[in-house]
Amino acid sequence: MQRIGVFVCHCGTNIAATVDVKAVAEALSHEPGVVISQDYQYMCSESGQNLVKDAIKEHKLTGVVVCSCSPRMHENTFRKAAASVGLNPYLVEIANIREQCSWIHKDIATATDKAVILGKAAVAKVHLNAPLTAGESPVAKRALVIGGGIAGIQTALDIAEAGFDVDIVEKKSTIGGKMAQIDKTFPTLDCAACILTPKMVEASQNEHITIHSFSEVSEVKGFVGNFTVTIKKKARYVDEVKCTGCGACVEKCPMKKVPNEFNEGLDNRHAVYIPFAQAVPKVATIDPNYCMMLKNGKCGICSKVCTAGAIDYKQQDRFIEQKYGAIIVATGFNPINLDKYDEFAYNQCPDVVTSLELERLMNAAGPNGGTLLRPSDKTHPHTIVFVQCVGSRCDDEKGKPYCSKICCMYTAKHAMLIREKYPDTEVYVFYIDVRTPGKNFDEFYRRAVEQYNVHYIKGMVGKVTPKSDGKIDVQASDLLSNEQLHINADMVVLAAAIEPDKTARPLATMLTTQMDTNDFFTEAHPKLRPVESATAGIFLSGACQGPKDIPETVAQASAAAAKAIGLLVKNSITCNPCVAHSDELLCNGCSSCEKVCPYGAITYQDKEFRMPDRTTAIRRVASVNPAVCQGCGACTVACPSGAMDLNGFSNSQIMAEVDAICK
Amino acid sequence: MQVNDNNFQPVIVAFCCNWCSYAGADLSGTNRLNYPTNVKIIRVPCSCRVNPMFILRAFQKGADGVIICGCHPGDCHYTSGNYYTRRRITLLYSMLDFLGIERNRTRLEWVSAAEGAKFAATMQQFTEDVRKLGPNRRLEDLRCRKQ
Amino acid sequence: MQETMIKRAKELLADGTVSRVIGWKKGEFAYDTTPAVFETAEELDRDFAFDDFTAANVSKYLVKESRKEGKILAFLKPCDTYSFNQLIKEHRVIRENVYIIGIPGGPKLDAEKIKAKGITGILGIKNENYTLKIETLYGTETMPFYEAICGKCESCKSKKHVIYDELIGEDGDILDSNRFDTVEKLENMTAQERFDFWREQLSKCIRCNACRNVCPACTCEKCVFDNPKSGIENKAASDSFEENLFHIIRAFHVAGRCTDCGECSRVCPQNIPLHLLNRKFIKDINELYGEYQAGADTVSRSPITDYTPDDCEPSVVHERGVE
Amino acid sequence: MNKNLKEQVLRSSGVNVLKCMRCGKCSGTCPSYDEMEYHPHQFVYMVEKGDIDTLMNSNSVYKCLTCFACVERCPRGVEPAKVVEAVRLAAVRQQGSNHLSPVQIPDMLDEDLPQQAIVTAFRKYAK
Repeated sequence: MQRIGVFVCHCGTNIAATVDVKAVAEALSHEPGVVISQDYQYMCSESGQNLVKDAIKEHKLTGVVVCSCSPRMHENTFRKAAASVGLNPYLVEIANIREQCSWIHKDIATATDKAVILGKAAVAKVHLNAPLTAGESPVAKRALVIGGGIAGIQTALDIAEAGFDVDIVEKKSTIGGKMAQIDKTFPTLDCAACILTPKMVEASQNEHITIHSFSEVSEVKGFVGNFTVTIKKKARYVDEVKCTGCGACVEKCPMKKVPNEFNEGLDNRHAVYIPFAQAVPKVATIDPNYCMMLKNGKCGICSKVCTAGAIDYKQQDRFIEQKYGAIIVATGFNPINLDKYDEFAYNQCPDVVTSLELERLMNAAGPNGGTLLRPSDKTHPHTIVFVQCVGSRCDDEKGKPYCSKICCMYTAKHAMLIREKYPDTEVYVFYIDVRTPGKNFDEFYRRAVEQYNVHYIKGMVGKVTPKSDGKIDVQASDLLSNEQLHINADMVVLAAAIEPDKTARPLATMLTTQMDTNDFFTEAHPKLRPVESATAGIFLSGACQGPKDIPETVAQASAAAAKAIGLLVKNSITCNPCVAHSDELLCNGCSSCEKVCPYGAITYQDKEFRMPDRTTAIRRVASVNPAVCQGCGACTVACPSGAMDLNGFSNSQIMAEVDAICK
Repeated sequence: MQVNDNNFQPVIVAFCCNWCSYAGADLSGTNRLNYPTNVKIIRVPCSCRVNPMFILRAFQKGADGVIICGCHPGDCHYTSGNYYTRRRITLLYSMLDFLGIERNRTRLEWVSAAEGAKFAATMQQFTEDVRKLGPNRRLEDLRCRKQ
Repeated sequence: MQETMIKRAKELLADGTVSRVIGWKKGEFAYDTTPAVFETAEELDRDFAFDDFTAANVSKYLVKESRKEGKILAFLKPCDTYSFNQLIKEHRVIRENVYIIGIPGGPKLDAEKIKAKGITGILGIKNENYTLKIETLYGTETMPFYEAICGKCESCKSKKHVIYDELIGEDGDILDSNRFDTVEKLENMTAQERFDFWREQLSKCIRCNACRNVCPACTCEKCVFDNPKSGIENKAASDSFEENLFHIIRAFHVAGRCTDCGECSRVCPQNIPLHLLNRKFIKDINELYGEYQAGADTVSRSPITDYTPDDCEPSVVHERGVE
Repeated sequence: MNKNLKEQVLRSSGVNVLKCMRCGKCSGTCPSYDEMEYHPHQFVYMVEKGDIDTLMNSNSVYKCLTCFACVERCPRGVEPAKVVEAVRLAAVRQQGSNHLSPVQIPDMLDEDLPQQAIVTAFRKYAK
């Protein structure tokens, strides 16, 4: 006979204000098998848990139902409490009467009715719960970091520091990411390269870190502790081991008209290239779209000048397979495409640039050697207009609904650097709001206004019109003085919204992690588990999770590393016991289940059975590997005979819930 | 049979996958987005766990509408579960339609963990659709009819 | 034909290739030829029959027979070979233990259709140039051959054998069949009309389980309807819901596996057009996920255990036909 | 604040003024800006406050060209031009005293009158 305890939580007033908790406890006390039904102010508190524990001991409970918040919040809390007094944790069920009842309903009578029904469903289910024991599966002591920007580098360094092997997969030919393109960093105005490149070198020299540059993740199989990842090393037509990075090939390459993506297309590079002087690995890459040798077999100069013999026109994409215990996603961001913003004339006028392009224009290693010149005629700009929130905080399909977070600060930085270097330049910043939460951030912005006399104007630019004299007419409203302005500018800088890298979406599919509608990775909990994805063993580092500046990115990168290390130090992890199992007596061996299993957890054996007519027969039957099964239940429906069932969500349990709800 | 009975309170069973839609339902709770009390949620690990048997069982026992919610195609926590759901449920719904069961009594909806508002709106709409249809008579078990 | 088959069967028994033969034997009446297993030449000579009434599909018997000692010879009509292939795919028969001789298919006759003409006391039936000469206790009657053929043969999908070890007679082709016409007609009715149609049909069901027992796809070790743990165990329908439930689940369980052999409707004592439910699934699968013929081969994946990322949504149901 | 008038403007414009984030891009883009006493962003804001009488009595209502640049460029999809139009309509509707009755109209038509003007006249003066 079942002895079930029901515990109804008030959650302060979160539940009790809309659900008559006493009535719920009273109603559930009459359900079959229920021997005790209580309510309490905070069930998840220590004294609340003690109430549950004491009841389990005192009434020798065989099942527990807690009517409280979502099982995603506290299922584990109550399972642990039950386990601590000897009740199998899987004999605990949660009825979600907060998120799915008290918080969405207003009428006490109907909300209480619903809470009672939800409670009854949980009681009906717990009647059929079976004690489950979790198995264990080993952890591969190696981590994979996807993305080699500052986030990926920091995560890899921290994991390597703890003594674990880490692989970095970077799709570009060098690690460094966006930070390598940036000139100075806010709010300290120190040089980005000076703080980034030592970290890049450190990563390349660390014995625990392997860098796969010019590579992509092409397949991910397995699960936490036991991922098998296929990495595609794209053909760069240069032998990475032999290449010394001397640059002779680059110097001699006759194909010089290739847009230089590292400088945001503001100048050209050669068909064979090393993106920048401090690239890691410092290895040349041949661009097959432009290399004449690869396109039509005529040239071959680089191969002749390479004393190391590193050029290999016949190189093919290579695939390597590796096992990992943890995967950290650090795929970063990109500025959005501004083609649709006709009003800002980005496509019509070379002197209208994005902020990232301005970084390159001002960078000592950039196209102008650090002197700020207009891209169109290489003259000094005397009036520069910055436009904020281009594509950020937009409610239409052109832009992004979120605040890109970093623009206010980098624009203040740009404005300040320009006023510092070229005091004769007038700088206007059109803003909607200036958002500067962060240590020393508002002080930084105030310095731009007070010390550098940057003209901050509240209002948005409505139209940018390039004029025949080379100047640019910027038409904007000044909301505070209530007038419309026309500024005769030399350059316009657009603070383009940032968006997650395009490779993130297919990657999320491969990793079976979730993304929000903007393609940012979703964290397991927005407050309490910000660097983990909901998929066990997958961690999030940097701007792939949401817009972030460098200090935040580095902080999150280290946090993700800490979480990954926490996983890697374990020799084995406890498996989810809610896995499928096959009733061999019912199994037909038809292979339907095997076909739908995403993890390859099902195999078949020929087994000898004693049949009801006392003969023996050899039958093909399915068996599930509990360490590989993740418990989705696809097989249970594919099985025609009902031989497959799922622990914790069995056919009979779900039907009992259905019955209780429909009754 | 009174079809336009405004006092009719349909029984709606919602199967929600643990990773996306159940979390989406929680989010609509967190955001205090109201939807009718008629909707009662059953948590399943994945939408592909929903056996057509469960749907028929719900109708048998007195449900007036059954909705299944899962991760958006491509976002399944288990990679491919919702793709199987989509085929199975399409075929089942088509069969129910073939047998003359009202189309609006069944629904499959993709709701991500971020779509609390969509969850609430979907439930509101679905409840309204079922309310318009009136009590389930074509696929009910008379022995289970509430007095 | 019958003589050729018996002769060949005897040869194979004699040279030890097979130890048993599955075919058909004459029953009490001229029209109740039923599947049977023969072990000796004498049995073959005495009972083996192959005539216009051998419509029964013997594939399903091979689930058990192929697991017995020794090899068995099976005579398979084209439609039966699809069922057999499907059973190979599901590992339900052991291919190596079956020697298959492909024999020509129907059209086969349905005695019920003759009786429906008011012809009773049947003693013997002869097909003379597509006119049936029927000997009865009350004299000789005639009727056109095509008015008496099985429902399943009226919309034959294929005369081609998809698997065999040898053939007797010529192999045929896959036919352009009209088998979805009735399904389409129903689809174009209103929901109320469809509901009324199926209520009328399914309410006739007496739950004899003949459709399930004859179905070559229904080979579960234990059927969910017989399993008390399944939650839908049910021996007799006591409510309209259970009539519906049985037939929906039956059709759903064989969806993507049903070869459309038509046996379910052929054996139904209540003449419920059960094959229409199966054909609805087949038609949907063909239209939504691409042409698929279960049993056409032994390797392809059933559409219901497969997917593409661009599959249609269930809302497609709303876009088709009438509500 | 005139609540009914606000309701009427919101309903006839179909605009949700609460979506405005006060960036002023509408006014930044407006070609009639200098002609107007109240500018597009002020229209949105004042409608939100319910201060519609002020707008109705201002010439700004008739200075808007309905060029829809503000609608096109508003990052929040607020559609200020529709608000202006709705206020204009509210003003027109209040001039109840100079309505025409349909029977009066045929006499006033002459052959050179553009179609557009007839339609506009109906819209403006007919009840």
